[in-house]
Amino acid sequence: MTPSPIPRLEVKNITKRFPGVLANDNISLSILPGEIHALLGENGAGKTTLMNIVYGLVHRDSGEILINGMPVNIRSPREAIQHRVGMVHQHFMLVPTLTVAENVILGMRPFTHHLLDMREIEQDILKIAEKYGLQIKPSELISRLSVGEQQRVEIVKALYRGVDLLILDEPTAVLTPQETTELFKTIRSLTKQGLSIIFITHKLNEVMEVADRISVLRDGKLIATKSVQETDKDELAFLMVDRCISFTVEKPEMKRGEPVLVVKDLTVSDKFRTQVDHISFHVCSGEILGIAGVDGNGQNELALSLSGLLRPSSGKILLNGKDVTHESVRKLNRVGLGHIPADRQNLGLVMDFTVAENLILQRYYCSPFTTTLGFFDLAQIQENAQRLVREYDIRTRTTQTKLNHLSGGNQQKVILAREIDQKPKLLIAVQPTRGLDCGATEYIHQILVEQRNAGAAILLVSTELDEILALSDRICVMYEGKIMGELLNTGEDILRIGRLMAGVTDS
Amino acid sequence: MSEPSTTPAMPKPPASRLDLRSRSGQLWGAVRRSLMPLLAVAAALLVGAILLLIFGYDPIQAYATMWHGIFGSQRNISEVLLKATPVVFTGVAVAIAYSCGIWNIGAEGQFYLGAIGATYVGVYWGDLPGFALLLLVMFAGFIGGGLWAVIPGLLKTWINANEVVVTIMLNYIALGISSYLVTGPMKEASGYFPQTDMIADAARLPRIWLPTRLHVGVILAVILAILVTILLYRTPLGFEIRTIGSNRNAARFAGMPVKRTIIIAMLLSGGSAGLGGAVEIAGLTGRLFAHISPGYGFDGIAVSLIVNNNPLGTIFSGLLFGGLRAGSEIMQISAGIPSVLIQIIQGMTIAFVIAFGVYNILQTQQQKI
Amino acid sequence: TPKPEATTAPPAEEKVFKVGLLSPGPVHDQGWNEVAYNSIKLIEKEMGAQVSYVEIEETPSVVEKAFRDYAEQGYQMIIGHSFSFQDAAEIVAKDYPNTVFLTSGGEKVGPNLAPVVFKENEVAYLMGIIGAYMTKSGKALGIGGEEIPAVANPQLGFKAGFETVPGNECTLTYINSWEDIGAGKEAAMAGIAAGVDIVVPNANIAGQGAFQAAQEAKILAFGTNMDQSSLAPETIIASTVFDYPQAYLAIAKEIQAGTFKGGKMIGIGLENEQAAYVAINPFFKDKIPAEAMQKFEEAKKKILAGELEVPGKMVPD
Amino acid sequence: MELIALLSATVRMATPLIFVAIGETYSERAGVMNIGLEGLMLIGAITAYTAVFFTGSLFFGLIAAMLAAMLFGFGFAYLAVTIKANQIVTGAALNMIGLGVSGFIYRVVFANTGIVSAVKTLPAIPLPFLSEIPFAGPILFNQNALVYFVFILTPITAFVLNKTSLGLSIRAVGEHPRAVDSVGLPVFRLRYGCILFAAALAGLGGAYLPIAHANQFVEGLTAGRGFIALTMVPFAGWTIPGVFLGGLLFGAAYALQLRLQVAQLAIAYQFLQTLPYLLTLAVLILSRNRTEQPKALCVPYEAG
Ligand SMILES: Nc1ncnc2c1ncn2[C@@H]1O[C@H](COP(=O)(O)OP(=O)(O)OP(=O)(O)O)[C@@H](O)[C@H]1O
Ligand SMILES: Nc1ncnc2c1ncn2[C@@H]1O[C@H](COP(=O)(O)OP(=O)(O)OP(=O)(O)O)[C@@H](O)[C@H]1O
Ligand SMILES: [Mg+2]
Ligand SMILES: [Mg+2]
Repeated sequence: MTPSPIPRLEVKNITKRFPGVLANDNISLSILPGEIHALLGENGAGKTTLMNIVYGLVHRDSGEILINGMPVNIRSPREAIQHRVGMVHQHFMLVPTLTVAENVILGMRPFTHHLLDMREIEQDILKIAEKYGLQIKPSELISRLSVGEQQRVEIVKALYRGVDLLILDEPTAVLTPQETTELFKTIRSLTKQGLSIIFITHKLNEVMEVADRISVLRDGKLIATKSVQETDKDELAFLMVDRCISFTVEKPEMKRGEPVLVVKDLTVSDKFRTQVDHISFHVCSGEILGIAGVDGNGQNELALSLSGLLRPSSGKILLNGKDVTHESVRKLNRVGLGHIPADRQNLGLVMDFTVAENLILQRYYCSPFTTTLGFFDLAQIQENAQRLVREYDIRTRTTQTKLNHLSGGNQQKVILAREIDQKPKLLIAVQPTRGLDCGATEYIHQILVEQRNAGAAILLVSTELDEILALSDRICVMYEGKIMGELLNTGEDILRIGRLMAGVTDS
Repeated sequence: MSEPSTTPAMPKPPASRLDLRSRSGQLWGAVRRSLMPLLAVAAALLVGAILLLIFGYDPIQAYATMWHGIFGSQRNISEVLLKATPVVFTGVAVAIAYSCGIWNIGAEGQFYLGAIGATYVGVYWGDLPGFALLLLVMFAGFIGGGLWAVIPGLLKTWINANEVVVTIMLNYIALGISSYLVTGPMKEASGYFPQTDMIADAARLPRIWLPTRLHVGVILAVILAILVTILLYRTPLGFEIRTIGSNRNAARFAGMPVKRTIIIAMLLSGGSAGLGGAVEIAGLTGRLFAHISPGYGFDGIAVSLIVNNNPLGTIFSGLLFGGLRAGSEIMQISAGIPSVLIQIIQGMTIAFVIAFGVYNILQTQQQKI
Repeated sequence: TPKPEATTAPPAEEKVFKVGLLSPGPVHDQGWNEVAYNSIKLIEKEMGAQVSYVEIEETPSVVEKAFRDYAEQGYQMIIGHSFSFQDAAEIVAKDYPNTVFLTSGGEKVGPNLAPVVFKENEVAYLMGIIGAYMTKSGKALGIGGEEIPAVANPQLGFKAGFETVPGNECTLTYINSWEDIGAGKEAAMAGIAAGVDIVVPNANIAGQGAFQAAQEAKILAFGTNMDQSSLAPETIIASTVFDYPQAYLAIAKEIQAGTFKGGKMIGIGLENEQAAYVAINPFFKDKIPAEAMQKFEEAKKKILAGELEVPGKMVPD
Repeated sequence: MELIALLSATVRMATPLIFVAIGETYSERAGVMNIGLEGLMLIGAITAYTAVFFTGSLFFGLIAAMLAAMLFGFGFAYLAVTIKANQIVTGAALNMIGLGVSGFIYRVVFANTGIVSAVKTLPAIPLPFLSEIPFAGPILFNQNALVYFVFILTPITAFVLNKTSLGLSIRAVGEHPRAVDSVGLPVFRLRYGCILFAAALAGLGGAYLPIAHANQFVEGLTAGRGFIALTMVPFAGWTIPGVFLGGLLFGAAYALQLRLQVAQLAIAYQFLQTLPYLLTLAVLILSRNRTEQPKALCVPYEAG
């Protein structure tokens, strides 16, 4: 054995406790120079916490951090940056009211120097972005970008700073397959120059494709560190959740019923552009219609307008044969529309409400939650919460825990439990498994299929081609607000779908 | 584990036991939360004592006087309660609006409009039969203050006009209206003084602790705080208000009538402050003057925020304010301490209370931004 | 019936004459409240009395407690320094027959309750006559803090006196504050820009802003409530003086001697030359036209004889 | 002439408001609302008055006013930023303390010793040539140094906020402090800095009253100007040019209502007095500016 080189990063016996949760339990780990080290684990396993500790955003209770063999005491991101550690965060650290360029250079220049010559800075940023094949518009406001675009900005932001160790916390969760491929190219070229990468993901395919070594966390403990050659997907999944995971979804033959949702010539536009452009389609009961497409092509606006949150500028929406184009959110909900929104923290949940409160967010005024006298029946609310927590395996300390103490995956499960428990006739699911671990993903896929089998109509919007192919009965591909093509899912048209997603028509 | 291995299992004790534990935790938290303000007051008094010493006053005598002024007799206790009453009304007003995500800096103006409405009914409709008149006086106070607060509510929902600006401007306008009325159309019949006539006797709130002048308004304040707590935490409307206050987008997503709820919340908020104004008129002064409030609306902001906008808590912070104010007067009268020095001590008390209190609350709920 | 409460002063102290003051604003405001403060200070000096004051927000509801706090501690004389304190004084006075309650302004009376009211309008009328002959533009401006009797009544008097010369015009502005010197100054400057050459501020210290403006613009001014000449010696022609300290000292002596009789308004006017008069600034003694002084004296006689009724009357005959 | 008098009154009334509002804009952009501006102004006013009274130096008076206000601003910052106390209550306490401290100093040093007197004031400095420009000259170029300073300060502070990396950091820290923290910028220091800057300007705005506008101190002479300045900030959509115009608008309305009172219209004077507030409301309603407040305004930052 050759003497192993000095690790770029070494953490020793890191422990971190949050009120009621042991997020990191005596974790020791080392990252070598030039290595791509994947960090795996269920939602809430403690990955983000560990990385936040390394980056100085969270303070450890005990343990040690060494960088290039030297013990360091990182108490703030400033110190992490000084040690050439960079991090792309799971939840974006971007200021929505500033432009891309302003976000990228934030904190880069000393206060005293440099009036900001934005044009020059934007040129610089474009150069870096192009070098790594990342498409961004430096002068655009962050608030006008899709999540995918924002993710790219985060990566550019880290690269622009120059780093030896780059932490990527679920960077691919919101990237398209093409973008992911690009990102991997970028990562590899970076490691060639000696850069180390820590890469957090829930997608085992990606791990097998790009990682050198893999560490698995479970319930805050380090379970194992393996090199990619000595392991496989099944073993990793087993290490993560302590049970077997099936990667394919059991899907019985479709029993298609009446059309539940009919969309005719729907257009949605704002001052700046037309996001949904004369779209027509329908979804029948007992069917999953997948809407594929690269993020930012109008899928979000489509979903929002279908659920009454965005006013269509023209066209018709029929639900169960009735015109509901201008119905209120409440009315739509009452006639059987469920919606799992893409932006869960901002739309779907009230982060400083409890789990129990979030679970009645739509039905709070109905029996049994509200009695005939007009007061809440706390026992019923509590019982409802306990039942859903149990049925949907929401990992929370109590039903009275506030949502912002839950991990991302469990937050998603709260929405899912709430929406599905209302037995919707039409379920709009936008990116339902974004950021979820493979166990939870499997679980949500199962539930979506169960709903379909039970006769619900499901509109699945996803940028994950795998997900679309695994679940959909029919597939529509959206590009720049239009539906480029529609096909039955035989599982064999991947190339054609890819072409449509890129805006290339069949002819 | 007994569950089949295909469904993910999580070892956990029965939820009810967990909840129970958390409830006792909450109780302990509540105890600590109420202890901290006491500690804070003690700390402020200590610093105040040093100040008093520096400027040549005897702190022991000063505080003994203050203690006496607050607890020394039936009447002193009743006066503390009386001083607490209006700020509980305005504190509840601030708390309701805050729950709905709106900064109501306008409780002062709403208090005035409530006082005006109550006086109008009490003076000009004085012939109505007894209890009906009293009810109508209170109702007029509620509506006066409520409608005044609906203005910022409407501007907020229609054109998203910043409520801080609107409510502060409306305070000044309310003062102008009050001054106009007592020097003009509602000036007393004899025409001498800038004040209205006395409201009818039947419109006065009954006294509840003779011989003191404590009136039933203090009970109304407590009832209001309790009702609003129930409203906010036990009813669908309260749930809507709180959801909008926490995340307006989520409220829309959940199909809540956002605009309507904001307006209702403002009506209730301003109504509470206006009721305070009506109680002040019907319970104490009996008529309207140009300056009917020494800043109760502004005190209400602190009263509400000190207890984290918990309507029930305003009873306690209201008492703190009442005690401070009553103590302030008696310290001037009996110990000759100038009001400005007492003001410094009061300001510091609030600063200490908030510093201690919030520190404690943050320990229990670390919030991510 | 109210029970006397536990806190009675020890017997030794009962011989001390105690005077309390309820001041509706800071006692060092160089105006209304300071006058009251000077009153109790004078009583302290002249009679060796024990005096105390409390500054309370100008809100009637809190006044009753302060009255009671003093009465409870055996104070023999309590001054409530605002007309708006009279309701509370009336209530409390009934419970403490051995204490005399006085309000500065007001109309409510009782055996141990009386308002002290200066006939401000009459004195201001005389000052208005002087102004009528000193103005060149024929325009004067009153600047009031707020519309209360102590501002509105003398203003009416001044206006009547000023307008005895045909063509003269006197207007009134309110600045809604007793402290805002800047506003007082701006109000005066607004008048000056409109051609006013005499300003009469009646707004406590905020009025000093008006004197400052008058000085800067080299126009004239009148002082109110006390001799303010020293504030702008070459600008202030004269001031109305209402000597509350002397008035309250006299009352205090009566109370101590046991000769005080309540039951009526204590009106103080020109007949009491020491207490209510126009103080002419020596600098202007020679500059006031003789005709003005002649009219001044004539009017004074008529008022004293009851032949001339000045607007803004507060005290019934 | 009338119009010139009106406009120069406007500038005089607006100057302290603009100072205070510029500072508060920085503070709120950094995520901290300080409703204690009134208290800070009073501290500035009494300090300037005392310093000028005893040293006779106006310059020293202004510096002292800023330093004293910053001292109290530091206390506010400690509570609001470090201790994470609720900003609104802390500001309310600051108002009480400011009123108390200024009144106490005034009584101990002046009223009780009987040495109350007028102090010297900032002289008007006519700028050569410029002040002779017809119409605009006397309004803009025959004012005291603080008025000129406000005209200089407005573009400078606007520039710093919008075009420099310091300004960028300030704007970011009020929107998303965690993002600012994550790029290694000192969130607390940025907030402290902005609060202290705002306090200094509030001190200056307060000092303007006794040594530039009038020549006296009195308890409570700010008469609510701190609150008006506070409303100017959201009114202006958190922009510097906005608060400048807002201050002028308010000053103009105030100066106008005084003139309307003198003109003896058949309208109750109380309605004229509310003109500045009504006008502010009207402009707020009619203007298209619906800027959202900084996201993290009033939210204390909790480092991991
Ligand atoms: N600020 C906090 N306060 C309290 N608990 C926290 C906090 N941050 C994280 N936790 C808890 O710590 C545990 C680990 O969370 P962490 O975010 O590290 O998980 P993760 O592995 O990144 O999960 P995911 O895959 O969902 O992102 C979770 O139980 C979470 O609820
Ligand atoms: N994020 C926000 N910030 C500020 N104001 C908002 C925000 N979101 C909504 N509003 C205001 O609240 C209003 C609520 O909008 P919306 O039209 O969805 O209400 P609604 O739920 O349909 O109520 P209704 O059914 O009574 O019309 C908006 O018009 C806007 O004025
Ligand atoms: Mg994570
Ligand atoms: Mg609607």
